[in-house]
Amino acid sequence: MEISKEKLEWIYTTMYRIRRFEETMLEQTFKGNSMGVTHPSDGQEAPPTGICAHLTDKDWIGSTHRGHGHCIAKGLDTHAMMAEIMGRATGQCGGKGGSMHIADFSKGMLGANAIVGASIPLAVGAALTAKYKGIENESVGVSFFGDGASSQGVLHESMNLASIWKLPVIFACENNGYAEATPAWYSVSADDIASRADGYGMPGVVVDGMDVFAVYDAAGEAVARARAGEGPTFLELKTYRYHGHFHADDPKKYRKADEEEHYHERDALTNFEKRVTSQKLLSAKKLKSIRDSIEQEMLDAVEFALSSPMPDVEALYSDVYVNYSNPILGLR
Amino acid sequence: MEISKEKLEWIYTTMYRIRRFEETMLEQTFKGNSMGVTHPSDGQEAPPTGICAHLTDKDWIGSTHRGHGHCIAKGLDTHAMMAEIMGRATGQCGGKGGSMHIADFSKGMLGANAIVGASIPLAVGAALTAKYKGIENESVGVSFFGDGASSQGVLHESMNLASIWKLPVIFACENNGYAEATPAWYSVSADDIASRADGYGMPGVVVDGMDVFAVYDAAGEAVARARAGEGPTFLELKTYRYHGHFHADDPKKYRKADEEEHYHERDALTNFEKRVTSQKLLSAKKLKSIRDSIEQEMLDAVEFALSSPMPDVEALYSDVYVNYSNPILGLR
Amino acid sequence: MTTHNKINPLGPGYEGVTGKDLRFRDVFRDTLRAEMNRDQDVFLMGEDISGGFDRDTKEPLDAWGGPFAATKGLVQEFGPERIRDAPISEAGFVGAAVGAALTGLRPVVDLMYFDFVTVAYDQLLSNAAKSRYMFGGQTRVPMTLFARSGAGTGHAAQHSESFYSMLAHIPGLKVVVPSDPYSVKGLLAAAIRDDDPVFLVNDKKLINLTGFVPDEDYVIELGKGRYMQRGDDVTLVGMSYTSIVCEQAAAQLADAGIKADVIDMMSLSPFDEDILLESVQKTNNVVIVDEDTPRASMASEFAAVIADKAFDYLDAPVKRVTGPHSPVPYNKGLENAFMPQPEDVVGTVRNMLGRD
Amino acid sequence: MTTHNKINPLGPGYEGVTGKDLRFRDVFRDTLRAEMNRDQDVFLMGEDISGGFDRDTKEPLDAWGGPFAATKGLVQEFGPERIRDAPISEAGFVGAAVGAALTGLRPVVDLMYFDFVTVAYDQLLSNAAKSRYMFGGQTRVPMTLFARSGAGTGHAAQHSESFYSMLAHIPGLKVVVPSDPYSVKGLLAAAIRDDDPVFLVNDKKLINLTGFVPDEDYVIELGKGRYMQRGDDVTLVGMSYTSIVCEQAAAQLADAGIKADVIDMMSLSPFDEDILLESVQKTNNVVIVDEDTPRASMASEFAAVIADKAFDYLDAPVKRVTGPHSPVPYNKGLENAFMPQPEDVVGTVRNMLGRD
Ligand SMILES: Cc1ncc(C[n+]2csc(CCOP(=O)(O)OP(=O)(O)O)c2C)c(N)n1
Ligand SMILES: Cc1ncc(C[n+]2csc(CCOP(=O)(O)OP(=O)(O)O)c2C)c(N)n1
Ligand SMILES: [Mg+2]
Ligand SMILES: [Mg+2]
Repeated sequence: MEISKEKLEWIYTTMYRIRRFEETMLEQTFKGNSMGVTHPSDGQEAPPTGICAHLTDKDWIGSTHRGHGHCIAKGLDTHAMMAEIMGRATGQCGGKGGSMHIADFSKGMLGANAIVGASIPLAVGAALTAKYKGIENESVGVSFFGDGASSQGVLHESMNLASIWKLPVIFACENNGYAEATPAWYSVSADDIASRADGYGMPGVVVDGMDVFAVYDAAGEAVARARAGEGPTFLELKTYRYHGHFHADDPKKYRKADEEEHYHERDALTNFEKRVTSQKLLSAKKLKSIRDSIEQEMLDAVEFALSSPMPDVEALYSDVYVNYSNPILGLR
Repeated sequence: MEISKEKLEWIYTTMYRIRRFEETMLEQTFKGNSMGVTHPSDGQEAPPTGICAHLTDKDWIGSTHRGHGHCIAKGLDTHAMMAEIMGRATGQCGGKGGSMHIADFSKGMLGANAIVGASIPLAVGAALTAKYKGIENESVGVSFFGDGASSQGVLHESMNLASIWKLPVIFACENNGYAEATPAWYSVSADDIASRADGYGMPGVVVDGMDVFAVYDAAGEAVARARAGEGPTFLELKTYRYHGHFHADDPKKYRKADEEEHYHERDALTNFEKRVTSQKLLSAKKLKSIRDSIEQEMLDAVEFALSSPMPDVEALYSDVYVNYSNPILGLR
Repeated sequence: MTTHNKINPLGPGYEGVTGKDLRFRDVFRDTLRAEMNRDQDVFLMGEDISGGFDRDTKEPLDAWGGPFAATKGLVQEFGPERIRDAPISEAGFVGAAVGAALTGLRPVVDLMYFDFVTVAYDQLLSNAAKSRYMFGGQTRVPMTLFARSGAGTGHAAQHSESFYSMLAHIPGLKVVVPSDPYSVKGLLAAAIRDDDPVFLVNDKKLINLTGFVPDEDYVIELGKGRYMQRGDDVTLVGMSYTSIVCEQAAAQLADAGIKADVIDMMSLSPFDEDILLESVQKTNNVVIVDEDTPRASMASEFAAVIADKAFDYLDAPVKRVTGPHSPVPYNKGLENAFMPQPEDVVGTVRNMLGRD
Repeated sequence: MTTHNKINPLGPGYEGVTGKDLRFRDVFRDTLRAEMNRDQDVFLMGEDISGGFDRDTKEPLDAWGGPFAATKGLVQEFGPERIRDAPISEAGFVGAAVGAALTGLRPVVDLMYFDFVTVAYDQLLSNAAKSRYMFGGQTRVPMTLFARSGAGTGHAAQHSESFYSMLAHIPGLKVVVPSDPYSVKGLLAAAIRDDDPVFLVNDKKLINLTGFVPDEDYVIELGKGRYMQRGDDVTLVGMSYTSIVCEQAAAQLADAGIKADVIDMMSLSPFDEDILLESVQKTNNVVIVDEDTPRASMASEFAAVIADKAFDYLDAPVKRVTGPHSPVPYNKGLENAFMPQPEDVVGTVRNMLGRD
């Protein structure tokens, strides 16, 4: 698929932003500035980037506990994200959601979700809205989930629903080989998870999830299908998380060094850089200027978050309902 | 597959017993002698019969709201079944379960289950017990469920578990074309539900569920695989229910006459009779004597049930737990 | 057309309104129709609600009119996009409804039997109820779910539940329990128009009952109870079908000269604390009647609120009359014994007032 | 080795027993090990409980020691058949556990975070809890489930629930809530040996606490509470982590000259009515403390039982101190405000006794 220069710049900016956001966020977590558990997605930059490259704010994505990359690719503000992780009033959810619940409905981001598999039908619902309103051509639903989540029944229900109703959905399975410490070869009864798509009457495509160009191409077809009213597609993106399952997890306990090396050699950013510079699509200077601006953005984001106020205690009692006639306060 | 004469007699006895039990039970329901809703399975005699022909009391089956046929094929006593449907103390569950909850643990029957799909993992659990105890060769689990149930996520979870753990399970999907009034072509996103087995690393076989010989052969292979420790098999048995979804449902409202005729022409009993008499495997006289004895059995079962006492009101409070230190009685 | 002259059951403002005696099931369906006409974003989803499809034309057949005929005729009127028939995938389609609600529609989900909510429990609790809060108030989940609860029809353990207390426990979810044709019209309309997720629990025993329904369009404010009748001696608190049980008990008590306030809670979350306290402050005696099993139930909740906030007015222990701590049995005799009967309520009141 | 000399928290019979101060998490694991050694039919199932597998040898790695290190070392001892690692399919493997329990094994399921029980809710409620009853007593379901509940660790709305009241509501299921190393040993052993399905809810805030544990093998009878300390002025009722909150409150109250009975319920279904009534009959004042959200909660249940059966002994309204009717927020300050604090209990007691 042809990619414009602007798009290439956007792709690099987005992947680099994800990479550096995760590294920065981890640093902050280790400094004790995050208020809870964080699940870094560095290494997995290509899938959200290559897919969201085809989306606008009117398209919707559902996400997971490992959701920062999806948020960034969907255009969320890293300042508000960092502030959310630090539990600040200026955070994306006012400090009430945290790392596992970042959402921005104005950007078509239905929220990170900490129940594995639970966000999958939400994207189907968003696609249902699009079909209902006759705007499939401008609003598709993308559900991001992992290899581990593929064992949840709700995925299969969602695939069946999307297929019989011909909804504009992309099932984007980021297979990073592990669910916590459990390898996919243990928990998944198929060589390729994408092979299950067949039984649900939709195309299933195995994609090199370390190569953003491959992801871009496969997603482009899937999104085009969806926009054309041809129904759902299943993409399995073979990828790898560079860090542990969560900030304090040491993946060396359950992954081998040669495997880690194998994926690092195929690093999505490095290989993108090589390709665009060797093919003279973007200059090394341009890439550097993108990196520089992101470095500054990260410094600013941390600064913004750290200097932001904590929410007032009253926030505890708001937003449970739009309106409710009983007090929400606990019995004290 | 070779079938012994005794087995042929058993098959005919079983299929005829199912047929006549359902017809008798419906009659009694219309007379007001059943205490609740009943879901007849006549027309679908071949699947339970052809499968259970390979099983013993040490094998386990899970069943559904349409469970009478499974019960009978697994050797349950029709007197106790009829008494259960009439809510009597002598019923299989003492009158507390009714048509949708007939069980007999001494016969390897894990119970009919009225939550669609919910009994599927129970059969997986029974197979887990067999594997745990190293008795797969004599104890397999069979899960019966319908085309409608195939849309429940728990089926897919169960298939995945059975496959990765290589459990001795047979997934027996009785596709009778409808879930209530909803046709399978509307709700199932695959031409053959069995095609989904592929994605779970197990054989998926489409079987003519009106032909007990075809079922017998396919089930024989599946059971042999399970007993040999080779793991699960998925059987899709294309069949048809002659009556409505439940006793008071008129299927003519949503099924066409030509379709009903098509299946009646392929009636499992009539064709069995033709085949065994023309091939001189069983005599017409033998078949008649089987039918006669079943007719008598049905008269006796109704008589037994109708003359059985109702449970004492104390039964309301027993069997909630094996032991419990608070009163079960309501607050009155 | 009749004119309603009992004041209380319809609440203030309904003196002398015109209306008709209608069946609960018809009112339910007519209200769905009215709300779908009112708002193009309202659509219905559930199993068998378009009742099969013609094999050749693919047209919906409406063979059953949906579970309990709740949607009879609607698919012809609104088409299969707005009366969306779903496979047996409760978690999947409740989740899809949440997604649709988050993106601009107002889904109404028919879950058929109340018992099936357990299959979709996570989508309801973790997504529908929490999205607004955990995302810091940036979104809303305007969806309605309904399903049929209750024993009494021989459906046994897995089709007879009344565990609405578990739903009322969930922060972020609202729960309403109509008890007659009047209340189902007002509560269903209010639920569909509400911007929060609302679960309407509908006892099967109500479906064929007839009652007075005003002609006009109206909603019943979520969280409000009502008096079914007034009396000074004891407060009987009912919800869903037990409001009728309370009325029957009150009639029997009246014969013995005992006058009861009968309260129909109508909403369980939010619920009407004021009406409970007002009545108990007057009668000084209260019996709460609930078909749900007793432990950590709404009966417990109302008892706890009264024991806290009306403590000084109580002349006698707060009593609950509930189903036993057991599943629902099949046999009719046992099933009748499972459900709170008017006689149980009468016995409890007589004991309480020392009038044996 | 130390000798325990506080009488009450261990209950009668534990005066002067020998034991050690141990961490909750270690006691938990040691009890699992002991029960697996005791009975070959006991096995464990859950996500990540064998902690990954070597790519080449396929041997379990025990990288994490299971969620919260509850099973650390067990897979080496018992092998992957008895420490069975499960995919993320809670409904599937809870259902499989029910099937295994129905056919002769005694499964123990680690559900990791308590919140995930909603995904398996139907298997728990419709199968595990109902099988014995609906099949007329012909079978039993000897299974145990456990999971970590509670706020306080920054896990936010979907990993911090304490809704054990919903489980206690379910007839056929038993629910226990240990509050220290002593009680988790006795309750976990009792749960695994019990012939009914038992859910053990384990507040995360307990996991790293240390406390006295007798050396000997013992079980705590399901349905029994205990006094953590005695006092005549007020009864504080705790469960799970709030038993510790009650003890802390009691210490503050003691400074003000107010003496509290502190009850740790330990079991929620069945539960110890006698201990509640005995204490309230003596103190005439009661505050129930619960981190679960308030509506139709166990706090409501205990209040209702007391308002019914100890009504004549009460000097003041029955008070509950609970979490708000809201999901759990992420921000630490908000999260702390969500959880009942000793100060909240102290304030309530002071108000109640008119000692501001
Ligand atoms: C229903 C549910 N079960 C278990 C968990 C605990 N958990 C959180 S992440 C995770 C692994 C998810 O693996 P995968 O889907 O592959 O995503 P990845 O972490 O690799 O991105 C598990 C088991 C959960 N959050 N929700
Ligand atoms: C979880 C759940 N959803 C819905 C129902 C209502 N219901 C009972 S039977 C049935 C249709 C089942 O269809 P299928 O699995 O094909 O079995 P069949 O009735 O054809 O034997 C439905 C929807 C139910 N009992 N449980
Ligand atoms: Mg993964
Ligand atoms: Mg069917």
